[in-house]
Amino acid sequence: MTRYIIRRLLYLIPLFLGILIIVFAATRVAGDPVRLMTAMNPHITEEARNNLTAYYGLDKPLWHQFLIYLANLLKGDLGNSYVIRGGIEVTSLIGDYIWPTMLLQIVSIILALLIAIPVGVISARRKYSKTDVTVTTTSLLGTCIPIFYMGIIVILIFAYYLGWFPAGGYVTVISESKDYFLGSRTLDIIWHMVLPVAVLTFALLAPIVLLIRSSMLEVLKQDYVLAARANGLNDRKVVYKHALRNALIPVVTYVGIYFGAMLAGAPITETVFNWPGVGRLFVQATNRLDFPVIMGITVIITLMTLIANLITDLTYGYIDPRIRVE
Amino acid sequence: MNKELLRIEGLKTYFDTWAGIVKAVDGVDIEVIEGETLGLVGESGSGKSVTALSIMRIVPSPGKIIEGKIIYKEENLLEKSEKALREIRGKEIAYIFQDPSTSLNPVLTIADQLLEVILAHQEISKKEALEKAIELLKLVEIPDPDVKIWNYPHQLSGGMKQRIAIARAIASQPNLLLADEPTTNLDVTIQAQILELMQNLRKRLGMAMILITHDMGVVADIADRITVLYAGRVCESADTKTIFYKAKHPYTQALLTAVPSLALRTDKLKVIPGNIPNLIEPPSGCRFHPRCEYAIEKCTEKIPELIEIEPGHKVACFRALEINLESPLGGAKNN
Amino acid sequence: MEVQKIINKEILEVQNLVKHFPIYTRGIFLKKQVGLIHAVDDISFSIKRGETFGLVGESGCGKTTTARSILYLDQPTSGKINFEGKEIITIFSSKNKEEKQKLRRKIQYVFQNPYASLDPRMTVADIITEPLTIHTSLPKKELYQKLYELLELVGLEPYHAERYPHEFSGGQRQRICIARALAVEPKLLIADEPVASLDVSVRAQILNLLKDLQQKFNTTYLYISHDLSTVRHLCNRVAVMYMGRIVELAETQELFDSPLHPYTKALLSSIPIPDPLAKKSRIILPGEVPSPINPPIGCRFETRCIYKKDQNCIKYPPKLVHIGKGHFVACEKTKKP
Amino acid sequence: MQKILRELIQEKNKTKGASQWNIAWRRFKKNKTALAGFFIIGIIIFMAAFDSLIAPYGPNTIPGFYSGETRAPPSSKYLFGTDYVGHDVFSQVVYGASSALFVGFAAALIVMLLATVVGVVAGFYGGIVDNILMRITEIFLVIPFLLILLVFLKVITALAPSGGGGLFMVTLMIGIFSWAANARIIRGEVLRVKEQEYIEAATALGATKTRIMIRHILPNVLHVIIVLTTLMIATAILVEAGISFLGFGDPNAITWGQQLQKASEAVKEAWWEGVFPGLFITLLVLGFTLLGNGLRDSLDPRLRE
Repeated sequence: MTRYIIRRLLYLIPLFLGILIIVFAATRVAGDPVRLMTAMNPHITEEARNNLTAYYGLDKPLWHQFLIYLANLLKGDLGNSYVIRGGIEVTSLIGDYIWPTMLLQIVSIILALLIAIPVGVISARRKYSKTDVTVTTTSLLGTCIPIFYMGIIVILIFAYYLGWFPAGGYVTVISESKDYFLGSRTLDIIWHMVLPVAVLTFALLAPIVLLIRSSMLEVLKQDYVLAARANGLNDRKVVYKHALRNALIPVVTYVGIYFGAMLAGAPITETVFNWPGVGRLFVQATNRLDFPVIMGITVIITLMTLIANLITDLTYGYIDPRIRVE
Repeated sequence: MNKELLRIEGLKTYFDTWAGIVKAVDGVDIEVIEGETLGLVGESGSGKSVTALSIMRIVPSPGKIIEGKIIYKEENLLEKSEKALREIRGKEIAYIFQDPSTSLNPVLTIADQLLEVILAHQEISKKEALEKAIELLKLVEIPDPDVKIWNYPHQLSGGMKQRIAIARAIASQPNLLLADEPTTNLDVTIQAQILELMQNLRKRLGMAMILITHDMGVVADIADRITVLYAGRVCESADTKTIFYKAKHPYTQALLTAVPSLALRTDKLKVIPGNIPNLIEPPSGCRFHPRCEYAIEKCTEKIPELIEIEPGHKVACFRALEINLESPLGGAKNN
Repeated sequence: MEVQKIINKEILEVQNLVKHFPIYTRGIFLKKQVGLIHAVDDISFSIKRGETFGLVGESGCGKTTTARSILYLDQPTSGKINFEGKEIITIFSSKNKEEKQKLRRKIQYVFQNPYASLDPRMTVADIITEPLTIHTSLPKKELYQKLYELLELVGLEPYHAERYPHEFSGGQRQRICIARALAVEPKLLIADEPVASLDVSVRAQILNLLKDLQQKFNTTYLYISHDLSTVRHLCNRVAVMYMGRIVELAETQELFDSPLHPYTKALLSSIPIPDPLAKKSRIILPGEVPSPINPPIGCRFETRCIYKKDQNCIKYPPKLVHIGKGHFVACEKTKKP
Repeated sequence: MQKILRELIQEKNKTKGASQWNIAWRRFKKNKTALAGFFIIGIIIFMAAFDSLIAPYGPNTIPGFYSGETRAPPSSKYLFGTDYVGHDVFSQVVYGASSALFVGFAAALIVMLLATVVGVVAGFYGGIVDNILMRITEIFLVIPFLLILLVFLKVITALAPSGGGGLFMVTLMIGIFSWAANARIIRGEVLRVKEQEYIEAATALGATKTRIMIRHILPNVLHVIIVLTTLMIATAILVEAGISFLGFGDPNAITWGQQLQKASEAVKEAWWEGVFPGLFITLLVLGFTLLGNGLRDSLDPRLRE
């Protein structure tokens, strides 16, 4: 098992490098970033431009710049922002913004799994019943509605018309007229989380439910399920012990992929709910061509995706003994 | 007279598929006497597996038992509640599937799969159950049972897996064992081992067994009585000797002659023309008539009833008494 | 005399054929080889023109690998295979397309599973004429004429030509496979368990068909099976394989009447006889076939042999020895007649 | 059990010369949800084809602006209301249809071309070619796809401030960055087909590699490619909407995503501005998803029951 983990970890290194190269290339497609940033500034002198270029180390050859970036990355240094707060270190900037993102994403994936598994199983067991039709229709819709549209509708209903939850933000800004929800900062954050978490959870949930359902339908036809029933085991055991574990095998891989997609989709979700996470920061940074921040966030999100993939792999090995032994 | 253990009357099990209703079992009558081995013989699509699954009431969807009676120890299993039936499954009647590599759960250890069955039917502690499981593995002659019990199915050979499946089936000493082609996927030398093991266990535990197979050699070897199925209906039912030496149904006869024999070498095999019938629109009348060389007008119109022509020998053929079928083994040997 | 000589000439000669499959584990960076599966280990036999040669054994004994090696579907590890006097491994591994195609045409294969060996998206007409379109340049009209001849030959109807494989039963599909194999009039037909997946009542149809066709075209058959009764029905000579080696080879009658190798004996006795009154003297072999990754060094059968074994059995692999009347055995105990 | 059933049914198909495509079509006709998807797509294609006839106002006219009816609620004059500058929302939705369809079809075309070439080549040749292609595929699979897309689009727009490469550039970028998952599925399918006995049979008959690829492998993976294409169209439409929503789309094109973006600033005051374009995105995506699922059920020979 340790060997397996080490192999998976080593395997991720070239993957990570490959992604890094593409991202780096993306930020340099247009050539010198300084020129891009200052294109709108008619007052800047050629000399000032050159000074800036040298300051950011952009006068060196591209591969050299990349190696410097890589070396700094290994030291945990992601460089400094071009624009935000007078060139703040990207690491500390991300440090401020990553927690809201993680909070939202991790709570949502856990909730999605907790709900999706029983719902998918029930739907499969009562194939073509009213419950099943409702579940599959809702899930299908869930995979088709753009997440930001869902967000807008939810805000419209629950924040503006019903007024139950705040329309966006992470925590109430305290002023004379406003205080934290029920006076507690934690509760206030949770109160703000309800709508974004609900939307994200639903968006993650929908495809997973459909997957579990179809995988479960396949497994329920297998001989070992029939054999378990023939041995007089009760339905709960047959379904949750014999069938579910096998049904989860093909699902696990997809959960990793969906989670990665959701993470990458953070700019959209966080923009809708005005959530102060790295996603929204990314949109702002991109609009201002703040390349160090762009690179930094991409690196962090890639790393999180890779970790999610690793967890997926390990879970896979845990569920399926045939993989474990090799 | 021996005591009857199981009686099936007019069982019909249909599958509602996208192509139409498949009449997999369409009026089957079978009985099993305590402690005997009944050979249930038929080709693919004859309904033999579906019959066995119907006995346990575990016909997978879209299959449904439409009508009939399954009387086990004087109680109709089809009228019992699901809960009452769970007490019978695995405890009174056990099932061995054809392919142990699909009937054992790939993600659970052998111990897991044996323990849950033992604990489902017996009020004993986990530790006792584990001892019992190892005992069972010894009974089915698995070497190093206390090591093998912690293995996963994929770590064992086909023969070993089938032994585990047998151990699981006999865990609660059932009265009736349904063995669905238990050796079809095994090599002949392993088949010989497993068949001998099953016979020994059956005698030792005093179980009755329904052995489902398409291999006339296997039933000749271990069955006391044989019921022959064709296209969801019973053709003939009698004790083993009678089936082999005095078969009255043309299909039974054809099954015996169509197989090349080790004992006698013929230049040409006798052929049953045509193919296995379609069970969505089965042939009218006797289902075998399109392939039967003795078929007459009547056979195409009416379905022949299963009639007892002599004590213990039932045949479903209008011409059973007129036509004279000769056993490929020679008719004289038996009496 | 001259004619006799040609008829008796050996069409296929397999000499010291070895096929090992490497097994890999994935290392941290590269895969590395951790062992070999000894699928076929030094076997030799020859097939005479016009005969049916049976290769018998249980699953994993190497009989299919032998056939696949002859067809070069698997590249043999070592050994020689002569077909009509030419060494075919060299031809197949060379770049000579023309020679290769000639060989492909002369040796045809019928697979075990007629459900898997027909392309589901092709019509029967396309399937049966495929070898003709590959190997000949017949005009369409003649192609169709040939197609209908072939359909009739294997007992199918002309209207079957436009149908797809999924519309046929197992027996009919195997007929299609046979028609495809016979389309280019092969010299050698390798039939790998052609009836194993068929129902009993259909099996006889196919076996008879194979027999009729052989008489008609004088094709040589290599018949591979685990089912001794069909082998007995069809074959002139039989070789019994166990764990990648031939343990016994003889004329069919001879082999069935007086088997010498303890494995052959056990194999024969294991077959259930469809006669409740038959005398049963069953030899039940202990244990299971050992792993082909670490086969026994000496006689492969040593671990399950019921004869009293000695050091020779354990240390040295027995040679296949001729003991008269074309009967060969590889066993220390039965070497001397 | 399933095998037995399959054999029981197989005899039923004795209708004359029914190819697998025929059977698929017959099954598709019976699939109500797939037909519903087909119907939705049909309506939206119709909308796009006759947009200038259907829309009461021109694409660049702002009727509400002059009459002071900006952000006016739905009425008989403005079916879906008007937006912040006075565009008729209904007309805008109608004109948005062709953008959505263009992005969907063109992106799917690019994606499937790349994915099919990579998948088939990797699966068919195996070995080192497969290894290299699959490592590249993995990079594209794990890469935070939306982030990269945004950066590329921004940089390209910054290079040419007059509107960048337009809708086509957006489409191209979506295509370049979303082929990986499909390539992997196609490769898997090619590998599965390659293992089939009929491929071996063709080799034994003497068929060349090209023949095996064209006559045997491609026809047997075609159904997967068709299904994936349909589902990819849905995905591409969703992605374009997301990009436009974040303001990285083509500012000169009329797209539903951009309408939503403008609307999201004032959902509270004018719900109609966003609700209708969003509804149409959902409908179109739903249409292609239903069609894709329906095609999968009717084309996959393994899914018979």
